[in-house]
Amino acid sequence: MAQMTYRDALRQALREEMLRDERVFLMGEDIGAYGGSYAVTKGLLDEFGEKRVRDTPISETAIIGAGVGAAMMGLRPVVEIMTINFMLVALDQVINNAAKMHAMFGGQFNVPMVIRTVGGGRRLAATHSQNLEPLLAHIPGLKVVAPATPYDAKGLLKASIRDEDPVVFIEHSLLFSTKGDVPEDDYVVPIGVSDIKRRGRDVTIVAHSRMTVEALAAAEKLAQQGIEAEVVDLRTLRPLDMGPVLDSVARTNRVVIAGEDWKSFGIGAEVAARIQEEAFDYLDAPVLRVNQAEVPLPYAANLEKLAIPDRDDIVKACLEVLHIQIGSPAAVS
Amino acid sequence: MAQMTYRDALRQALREEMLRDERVFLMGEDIGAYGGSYAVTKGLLDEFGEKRVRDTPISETAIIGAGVGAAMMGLRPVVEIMTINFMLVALDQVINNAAKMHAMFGGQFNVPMVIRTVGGGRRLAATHSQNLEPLLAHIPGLKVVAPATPYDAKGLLKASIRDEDPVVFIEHSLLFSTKGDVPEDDYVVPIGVSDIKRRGRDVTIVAHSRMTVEALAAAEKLAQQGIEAEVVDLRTLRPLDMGPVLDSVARTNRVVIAGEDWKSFGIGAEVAARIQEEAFDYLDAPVLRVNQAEVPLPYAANLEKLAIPDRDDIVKACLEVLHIQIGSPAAVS
Amino acid sequence: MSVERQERTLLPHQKNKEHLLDLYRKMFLIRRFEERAGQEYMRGKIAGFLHLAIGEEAANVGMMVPLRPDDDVISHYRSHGQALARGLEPGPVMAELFGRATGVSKGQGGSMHLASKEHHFWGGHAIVGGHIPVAVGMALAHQYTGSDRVVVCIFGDGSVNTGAFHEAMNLAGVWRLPVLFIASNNLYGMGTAIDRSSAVTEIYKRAAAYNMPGKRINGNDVLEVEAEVRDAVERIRAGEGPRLIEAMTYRFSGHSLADPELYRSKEEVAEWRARDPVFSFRDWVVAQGFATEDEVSAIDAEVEQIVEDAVRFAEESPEPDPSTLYDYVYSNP
Amino acid sequence: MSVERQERTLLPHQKNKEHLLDLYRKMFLIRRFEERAGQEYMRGKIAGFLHLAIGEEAANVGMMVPLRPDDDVISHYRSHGQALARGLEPGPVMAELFGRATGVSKGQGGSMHLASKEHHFWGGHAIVGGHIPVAVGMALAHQYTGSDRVVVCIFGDGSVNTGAFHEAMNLAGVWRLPVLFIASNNLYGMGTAIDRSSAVTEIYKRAAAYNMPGKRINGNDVLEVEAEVRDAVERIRAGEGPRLIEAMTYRFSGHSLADPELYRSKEEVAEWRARDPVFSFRDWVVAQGFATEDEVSAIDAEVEQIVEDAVRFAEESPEPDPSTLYDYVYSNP
Ligand SMILES: Cc1ncc(C[n+]2csc(CCOP(=O)(O)OP(=O)(O)O)c2C)c(N)n1
Ligand SMILES: Cc1ncc(C[n+]2csc(CCOP(=O)(O)OP(=O)(O)O)c2C)c(N)n1
Ligand SMILES: [Mg+2]
Ligand SMILES: [Mg+2]
Repeated sequence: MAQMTYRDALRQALREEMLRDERVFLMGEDIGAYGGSYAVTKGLLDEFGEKRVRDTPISETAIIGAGVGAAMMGLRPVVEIMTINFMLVALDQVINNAAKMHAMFGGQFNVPMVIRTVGGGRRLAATHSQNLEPLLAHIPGLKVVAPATPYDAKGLLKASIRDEDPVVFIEHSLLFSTKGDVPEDDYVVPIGVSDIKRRGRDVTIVAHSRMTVEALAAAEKLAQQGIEAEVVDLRTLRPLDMGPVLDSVARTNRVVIAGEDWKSFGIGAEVAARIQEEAFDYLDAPVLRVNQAEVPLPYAANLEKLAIPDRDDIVKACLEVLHIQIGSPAAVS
Repeated sequence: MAQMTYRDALRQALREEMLRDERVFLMGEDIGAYGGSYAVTKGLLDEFGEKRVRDTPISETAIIGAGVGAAMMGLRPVVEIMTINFMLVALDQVINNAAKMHAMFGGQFNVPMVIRTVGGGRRLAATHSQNLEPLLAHIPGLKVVAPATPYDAKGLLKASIRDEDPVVFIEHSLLFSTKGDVPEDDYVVPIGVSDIKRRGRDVTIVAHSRMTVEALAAAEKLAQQGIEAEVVDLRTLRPLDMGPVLDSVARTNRVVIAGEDWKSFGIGAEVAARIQEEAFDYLDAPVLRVNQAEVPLPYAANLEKLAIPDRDDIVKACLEVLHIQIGSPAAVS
Repeated sequence: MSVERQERTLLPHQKNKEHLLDLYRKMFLIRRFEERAGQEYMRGKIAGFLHLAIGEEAANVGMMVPLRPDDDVISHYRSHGQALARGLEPGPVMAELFGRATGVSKGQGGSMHLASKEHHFWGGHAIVGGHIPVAVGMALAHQYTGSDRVVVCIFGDGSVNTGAFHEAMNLAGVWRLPVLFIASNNLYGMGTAIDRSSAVTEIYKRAAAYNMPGKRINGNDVLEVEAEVRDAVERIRAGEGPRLIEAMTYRFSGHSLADPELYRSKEEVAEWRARDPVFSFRDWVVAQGFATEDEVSAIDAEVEQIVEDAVRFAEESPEPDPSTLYDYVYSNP
Repeated sequence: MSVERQERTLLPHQKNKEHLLDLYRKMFLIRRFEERAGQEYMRGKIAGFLHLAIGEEAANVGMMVPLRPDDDVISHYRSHGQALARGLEPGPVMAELFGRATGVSKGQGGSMHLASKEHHFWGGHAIVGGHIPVAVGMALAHQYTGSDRVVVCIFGDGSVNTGAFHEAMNLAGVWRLPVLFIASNNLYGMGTAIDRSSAVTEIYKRAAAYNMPGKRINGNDVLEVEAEVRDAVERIRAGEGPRLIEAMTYRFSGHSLADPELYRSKEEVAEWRARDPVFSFRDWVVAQGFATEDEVSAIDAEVEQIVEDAVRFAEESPEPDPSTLYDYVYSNP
């Protein structure tokens, strides 16, 4: 299997789907002549031409709306919104059009469209650093995907492009250059299936997107103390697959949920609520959450670092659910 | 004390604040010549004139943005967005401007503005019937208020207008004609304080906005079976005041959360997550949630009724957390 | 502002009796249908908002008759007339208003969300301006696939101040897409007269900002509308790019049946009613000798029966089966 | 597209040596400041996006000098030059770029979010188009309070296709607000040339859609910009309503320091650089005998020192205190 970056895996998914299906086309700001602001679409304009790789004006509402209309006519638009922050100017098109078009007219037509976007900026200050997936995950009619690894990125993007419903596909700016094994052949990772990324018996860490990477790093650190953490990567936020989470909780009885979004009304709130609803008797401690500080993210390096959760914060929370004093020798059987 | 409708209480709050402070003005679609789509602003154009009661074009982005700018200059705009569904076209102004203006420039200026809007339509189908408060409650920098009674509506609106920060003030279309006691004199209900609306020892029902009314009705029904439910009205969703909720849970040990929003990633998720975090040892049963069915709301009367939660659904959930078989005689000490 | 019927040369087929009677039949069908819908609303059979277009029949019929069956129409929520003129059956349209399973949108959408894929009628949309970008995407699909289908996108005068209008018009202009924009200018958006909401009240002039031709026409003259729309659609089909038509008209009815109509005088309405586009056309057809009074009276009777049948069909149709509540959320769940 | 320096009559004070040297000093300060900022970015002292406006100094200085201290400026993220021309101190501006506590925005905002309430400079805003409605609200406040302050709102050519631009322009037009809109047309929005994003490439023509005068000027001639902006601001102050100026200019630097610049040729950049607005003005001042080469050289040296001092100030300033992380979320929490 080839080692490949998350960025290249995404590009490969786009390219393969464009080769497979003439109806697939790309549309977004600076995806063509500029080469893509995160270089995901680099080279695709040269290969596929202006008809299928379309630079647009700075008009997110028109871009997403046009994607909806083209999808209704049977095309398979893959629309890029440069970062998730800019989706706020066009959330009406996502929530009131893309998500409702199928149901509101009694199932007569559908919107097989993908909205690719990027969360998690750094050193860009408050408006450019958000992780707004909770706003999208709340909406019936949408599917919301947030892969953490190159393998999942490629497989989930292909699944999203082939899906008959609107999918918001959330990438992460800090993952683009991370590497992992990616098969050269055609495969899909199904939407709506959480994935156990690491086995462990002592505590369950639930995460998505970049925090999965931090969770795995936290698990390594915990292993040095003899604590075996299980890491569940949600991968899809809507529909939320709680199966692997609940299985894991039944075995570990202790849970930490990590997210780069804000804690209040964030992704972890739903996961925690469901765990206590469905695995109440298995819990030996409250489910804890590790999230970004609830502030508009500051630009200053030290404040930003303080605000964003990392592996150490996850380790700390794990020790807390395990009732282990930080610094004291690990005592988990 | 006068009996007054929620609508009249809101109007009285607007009127009193306009009389008190020249900087307060209203701006929104059809609030003037038309009389307000829910008649809240009726008569205010005649009393205060076009300068202070401003009809606008259908331009939610410009309306909210203009409110932000006017507030930065020291005015106290009260902006009306006809229903919360239409805020989606302008969420950028709410989240990227109103909520961030103070922090992002190091506290140099602030945005003392109120965005009044209305949730919970009926027989208006999917795009016109949403309860999107979870999208707003997630955002640091915003305050989010959702009163259930005429008393709270007046007191909280006055507090919101006097607040130095941007407040999203969410009314409910089905509450406008409900009545309650409202003092004639000047009073405020502080933002960020939950309120116990009914005392009870057996089970805690947490609710906000119209579901508080349903929760109180459910409590009456439960009382007929000898079950005393305590009803906590959150009133403010951000900042969330968990104090009264946790107090109540410590006494009842059982909780149901009711919301008209969708369950997944809704308001109740956060409340449930916090309860298990902070009152884990007090819980005798999982916290249950009662919410709208996770569908774009259909127009048809029977489907809509099926989808929207009511007092009976709350009663059912209460019996469930009390482990009482429906139909069996109540058995709570 | 006033719109006068102008003397104009008739197209050859506009002297054809069958054609003229067809236009009259369609206009009168819409008139009676809407009057009856208003009555059923008062009887509580129809709920939510009901936006009638009584007074706008000439515009609505004139813009539909020149289209090919495979051209695509998308409109705003005031679209009963366009739907009927496009050929949707009165029974299923009325059933939709009633929220019945036999409705064109299976009772999911109601009055504001009529659609029929079979008739290439892509909805009735209720977020002002929100469907205009969708229309652009539909046109993009036709350009992409090399089809010569034309998209007709209808909206009100109030919609032109939304960001969605602007972004969509510009995108259509840059990409030279096959779409005809029709602004139905009935002088008011809800209670706001156009000169209170638009810096430039001649909507057709805005076309210049998007490098497309714009033209104002008398929307109350069905023959003029037909001729102008035919010409525009032919030019667009021939590859001349997008265009904007502003059809001047007037709604006799309130904005919706909840409108207290405080914003305009009874005299103004009476003046427009005196030049009723349906009956003045009827009179003209008879006066010009294209048909006898008996012939048009026969049509009237026929239409009355069709509308009564539609009401009966709606009334006798079942509500959607409760088991279908979740059927349309996703097209593949 | 090309912009030629045109022969024009000078305003009386534009023959004043002190004034001309002041203009030059400001332009050269900006040039050196930005060059040094670029170096510090490469050294890793500045992070995130750094958008330089090298090449746009004439426009930025020319539009600031005619303003009264209490007029209000609001701009987009490419605003170092405007901030310096407006009188913000180079040290605190550089410190903001470094993310230090002494920065104009206390290190919360970074390069894209410079503001100084004291200088009536209301930010640097990074959501394209998002600040334009805010400017309208600021102007509304001035009209409301009867103040004769004028708001100047600056944005790029790419911003004119956003919905926010359109809604804001229309609102300013309907309400005749005291705001001068200045489009800095540097021919590209990121990598997208204006003719690929705008159906009409003459931005000033769009003013007609909002019932306000629009004018294209040579943004690379500081004297022309000064004269035109002075005239416009005087007319607005006199109550003539809003206006739009399109200042033609060019950025020599990439969109940000991350830009691979694939979308334009080296020759095109070289051609513009040959007509450098700073040095051609310097040459002109000397050639016309307004100052000697020694005099301008002295300014150069002085500016070099100011910039070095600014860098040292930034470098030596502390990061924000970690305890301030939550200090700016709310103005009254
Ligand atoms: C984005 C948005 N804002 C506000 C509304 C509420 N609203 C519904 S119809 C309407 C007036 C629209 O007027 P116009 O476009 O002229 O159409 P008409 O009703 O006259 O046919 C308004 C403000 C809405 N549906 N969507
Ligand atoms: C709503 C939104 N969409 C996209 C972006 C990303 N973006 C930042 S700058 C820019 C180009 C803006 O070009 P222009 O307005 O011409 O200003 P310039 O950079 O040339 O000064 C884009 C697309 C953004 N910040 N906001
Ligand atoms: Mg109208
Ligand atoms: Mg530009």
